[in-house]
Amino acid sequence: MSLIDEKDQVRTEEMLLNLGPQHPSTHGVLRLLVKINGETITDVEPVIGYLHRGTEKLAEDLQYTQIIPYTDRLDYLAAMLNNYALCHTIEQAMDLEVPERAEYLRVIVMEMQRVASHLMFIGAYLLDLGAMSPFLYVFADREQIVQLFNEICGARLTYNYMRVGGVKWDAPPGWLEKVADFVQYLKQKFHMYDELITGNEIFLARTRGIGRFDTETALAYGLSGINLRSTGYPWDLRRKKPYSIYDRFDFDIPVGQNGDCFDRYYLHLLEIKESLRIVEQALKSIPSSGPVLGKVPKMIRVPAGEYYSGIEGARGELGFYIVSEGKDKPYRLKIRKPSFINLQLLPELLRGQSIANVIAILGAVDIVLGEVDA
Amino acid sequence: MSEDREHRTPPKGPEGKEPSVTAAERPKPVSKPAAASGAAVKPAPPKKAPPPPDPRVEAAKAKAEEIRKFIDQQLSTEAVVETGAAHIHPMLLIRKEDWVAVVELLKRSDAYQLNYLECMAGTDYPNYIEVVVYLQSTELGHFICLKTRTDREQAEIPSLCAVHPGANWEEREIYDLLGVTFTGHPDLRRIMLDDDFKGHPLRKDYSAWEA
Amino acid sequence: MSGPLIAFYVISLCILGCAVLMLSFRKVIYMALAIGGVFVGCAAIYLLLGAEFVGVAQILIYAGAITILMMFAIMLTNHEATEPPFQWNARNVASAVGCILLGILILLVIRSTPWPQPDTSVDVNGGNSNPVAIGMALFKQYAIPFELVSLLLIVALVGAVILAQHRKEDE
Amino acid sequence: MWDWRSQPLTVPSVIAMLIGAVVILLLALGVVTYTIYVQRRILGWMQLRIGPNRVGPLGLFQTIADVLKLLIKEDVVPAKADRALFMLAPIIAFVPSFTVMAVIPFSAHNVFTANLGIGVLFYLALSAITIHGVMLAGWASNNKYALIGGMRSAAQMLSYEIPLGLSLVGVVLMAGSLNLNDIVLAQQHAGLWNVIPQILGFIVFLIASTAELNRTPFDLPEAESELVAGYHVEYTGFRFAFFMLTEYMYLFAMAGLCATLFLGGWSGPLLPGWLWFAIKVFLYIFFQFWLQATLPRFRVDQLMTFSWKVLLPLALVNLVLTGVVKAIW
Repeated sequence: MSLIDEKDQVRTEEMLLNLGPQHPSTHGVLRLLVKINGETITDVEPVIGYLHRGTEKLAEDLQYTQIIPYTDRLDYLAAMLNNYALCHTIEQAMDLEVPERAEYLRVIVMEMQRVASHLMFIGAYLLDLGAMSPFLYVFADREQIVQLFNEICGARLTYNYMRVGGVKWDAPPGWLEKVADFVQYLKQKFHMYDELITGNEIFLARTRGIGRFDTETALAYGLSGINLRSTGYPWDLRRKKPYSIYDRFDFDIPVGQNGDCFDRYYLHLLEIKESLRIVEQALKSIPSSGPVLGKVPKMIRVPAGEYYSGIEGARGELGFYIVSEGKDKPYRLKIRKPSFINLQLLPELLRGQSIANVIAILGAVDIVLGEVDA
Repeated sequence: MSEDREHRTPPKGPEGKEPSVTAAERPKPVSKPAAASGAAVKPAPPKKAPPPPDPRVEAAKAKAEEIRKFIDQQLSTEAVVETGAAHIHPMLLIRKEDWVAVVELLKRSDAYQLNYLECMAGTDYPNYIEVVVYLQSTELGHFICLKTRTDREQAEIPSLCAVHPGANWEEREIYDLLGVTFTGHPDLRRIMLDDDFKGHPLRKDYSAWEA
Repeated sequence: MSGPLIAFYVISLCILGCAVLMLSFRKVIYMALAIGGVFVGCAAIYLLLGAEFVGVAQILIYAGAITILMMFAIMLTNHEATEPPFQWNARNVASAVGCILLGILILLVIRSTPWPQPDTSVDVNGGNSNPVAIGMALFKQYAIPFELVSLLLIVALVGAVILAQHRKEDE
Repeated sequence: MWDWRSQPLTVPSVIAMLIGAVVILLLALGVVTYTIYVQRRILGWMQLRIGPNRVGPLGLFQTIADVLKLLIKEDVVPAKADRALFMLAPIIAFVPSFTVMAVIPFSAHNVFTANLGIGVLFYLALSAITIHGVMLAGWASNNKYALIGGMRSAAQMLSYEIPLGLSLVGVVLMAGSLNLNDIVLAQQHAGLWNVIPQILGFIVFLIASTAELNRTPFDLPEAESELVAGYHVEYTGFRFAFFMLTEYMYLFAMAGLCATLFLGGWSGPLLPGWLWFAIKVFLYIFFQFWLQATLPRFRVDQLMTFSWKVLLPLALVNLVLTGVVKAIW
């Protein structure tokens, strides 16, 4: 028998916490309407669109080459990959041949971009979890990649480097050697990250078993990239639907075991390793000279029809769907935005969690708002 | 909106007829001449002599036919309106009423297991709005394109949320930007634009000045 | 006039002021703060009397823990609620009269009690420092009552835990 | 021993007390100013960057410039805030942090130190009052982040006060006194700093004091990635400076306490007492900055579990061990 009246339960006020759009750890302008009861989340509603620029609408009024700079602004941490995804779709549609050297240069910059993006994730994630130093360490390393990109295309963030049928510039003299040096440097640095972060008890306590989901959920929600692979499902488009020259390289697809935040963090680290492997191989076998831009018509006209092709972006499958009427501008351009689709699972992940886990889970989903809102 | 857009005449394909709305009923914006479809099947460039057909396209068409037979067997014979190829991938145009049933059938069927919604897009054509999904079988490797069409004025398509939860936000985005109502969607609200935004920007007759 | 006397009056005024404020505030959080002031003031009085240990314990437990607990309770509940404005009714009049009578009674008792004169020549702590003296008293002279009180507190604590557990299961 | 209670309240004695207080205040302010500077330089060094180096030689005047900036900034009180409490909270938080300085023995001659018989308890008791200020600041701001930050702070500081207090009891048992001067003298007499016999207590103290100071990895109350800035999110200008000052004042005081209780206070060979004290204080403060540069942050429930399930039993074990050893010896 209880001495306390059954009806007389502890009633705490349900509180509506508005996380964002200006909040340090929402990685941009994401707004989360979080309903909390005490410290437990009862419901979450992501509100997006603050950065919506109507890229898809704008593209309808632009010639194909003019769209490339717009893709820079999607996932601004991985602009090279965005560039490539668009060019790749157009090349597929037009059945264009890309010169060898251009393909190699593309793979090198894309994998370097993936490294830069993953480094950024690691830094930002650790900053979310309260560790400040890794953020500055990764910035120092990322800076070197950015500098290398600056040398090859003259921009630090919005590269606009890829062209339909190749790349804009050949590598300047000595650039490839610099990349090789950087790969060696980062390989050594890699151990530092591993030891500084992966073995940290507090970090493990905050990420192990947090924000778990299984492969089935991930596939049902259309997740891709590391979010899907963290559940142990080796779905990597570089292997599953090889594009460019990825079939020539030897690399592994690291997968997670538990589908938790720790796996997602660790996969980023492992993928950096694999990307460096690819870059190393590409540096070895790149033709020493040759054209970097294939024979393409002056005015790019995609034959009428509809085309979709996706590549393995830094955050998942990045795809472009183009409907063409055979003109120099697309009739409709749709972007398959990995961050946008990955973010859908967030309310499911957060429900029932403690408010303190919000940041750990949101950070590990790894979104870039420029892409989510497009 | 550029003048160029207003007066473009897309190539007319044999499949350009809108399935549920006759030509007389369809809306005609004053500045928009009658324009036909977005040419779902890749037609050969009209200027030159037709090059030899791409074997990949032929294979895709054959596979689409095969899938159609499968669907006809399992569901009604009218579910698939037409088949073809979207670039090099099999394409099936599904009747709106059977949209969810077909997607679900293909997801559950052992032969195809199209369990992964890879891309979902809506396109505004002059006579109709088309919603297209690219489905992937992560186990078997099939990759096909399914489409359905709806009237522009009363754009309404059954929601795929129950089959593919990942379609949720994509459908909201299409609703937001193209004005297609997805019946049975759990939470159909605008996602990118303000709740009180007027119009649907991705429609070809949208004008920022009129709104 | 010596320092302690001035301090005594100032502190007493503070305590009384805080107490009156506590009664007159309409917001619960202000009341909690005022009662915290009363606790700190009492601690100051203890310090003034040379009872350092008791004074600090007073701050640690009453001003520190108990007031904070009250604040927690206030913050976790609906803090917008305020008391209805004061009105004279029969009950209030009766309690006022009762309070005044009680005050007079206490005053009379205090006045009629022969208080021992403070004798500065005798060290009440027996030459030990303040906490040592308290320790001596607690663990030697009053060891058994002290243990009994501890036992009582433990029983209360365990009882509270059991009550809370019961409810959790019922839910 | 000078005891103010037995002194007549004359003008010179009052002035002497005031001067003493002001000198300590200035000393503490100076230490705080350069603690912040040192923190930024050390963090800069550890994080592969430079840190402040623009204002004055080596950036030595950076903190002063920052404080001046804070002083002339607009003082914003949110419209929906509880005005009176909002203004009162920084004062409630700051005053105890300065008051605890009274019992820290800075040097052998304990120039400005109140030779209080219950010094250890005095520190613990007064630092508890700061929690009021923090909590009220969070509540009065009428901001949800601030409220959660304030409540978290209060819960955290209350929870860690218990292991902190218990870890000190071992030292008190060793010295047989709560007086900080006596504790230093006892260590000097034994020829052994308490950190060796009380190593368990020292570890508990180190962790609990880090939590008590709201520093990494226990900086939950102001977790900028979750709560933006915690309880002081709505504070600007001078009021914000008060909170900053409180934080670093406690860092200094806690370092002083650590040095006194476990590292032999001002005692040490060759060098003058105050220098020894300064070195030990700096070691503690450096340790805190080192942690800040290295560790991520605990989650709030892990923090609580850690206090009650790990630190408290450890502190109790230490207490029992000390008692047993003391009884046998």
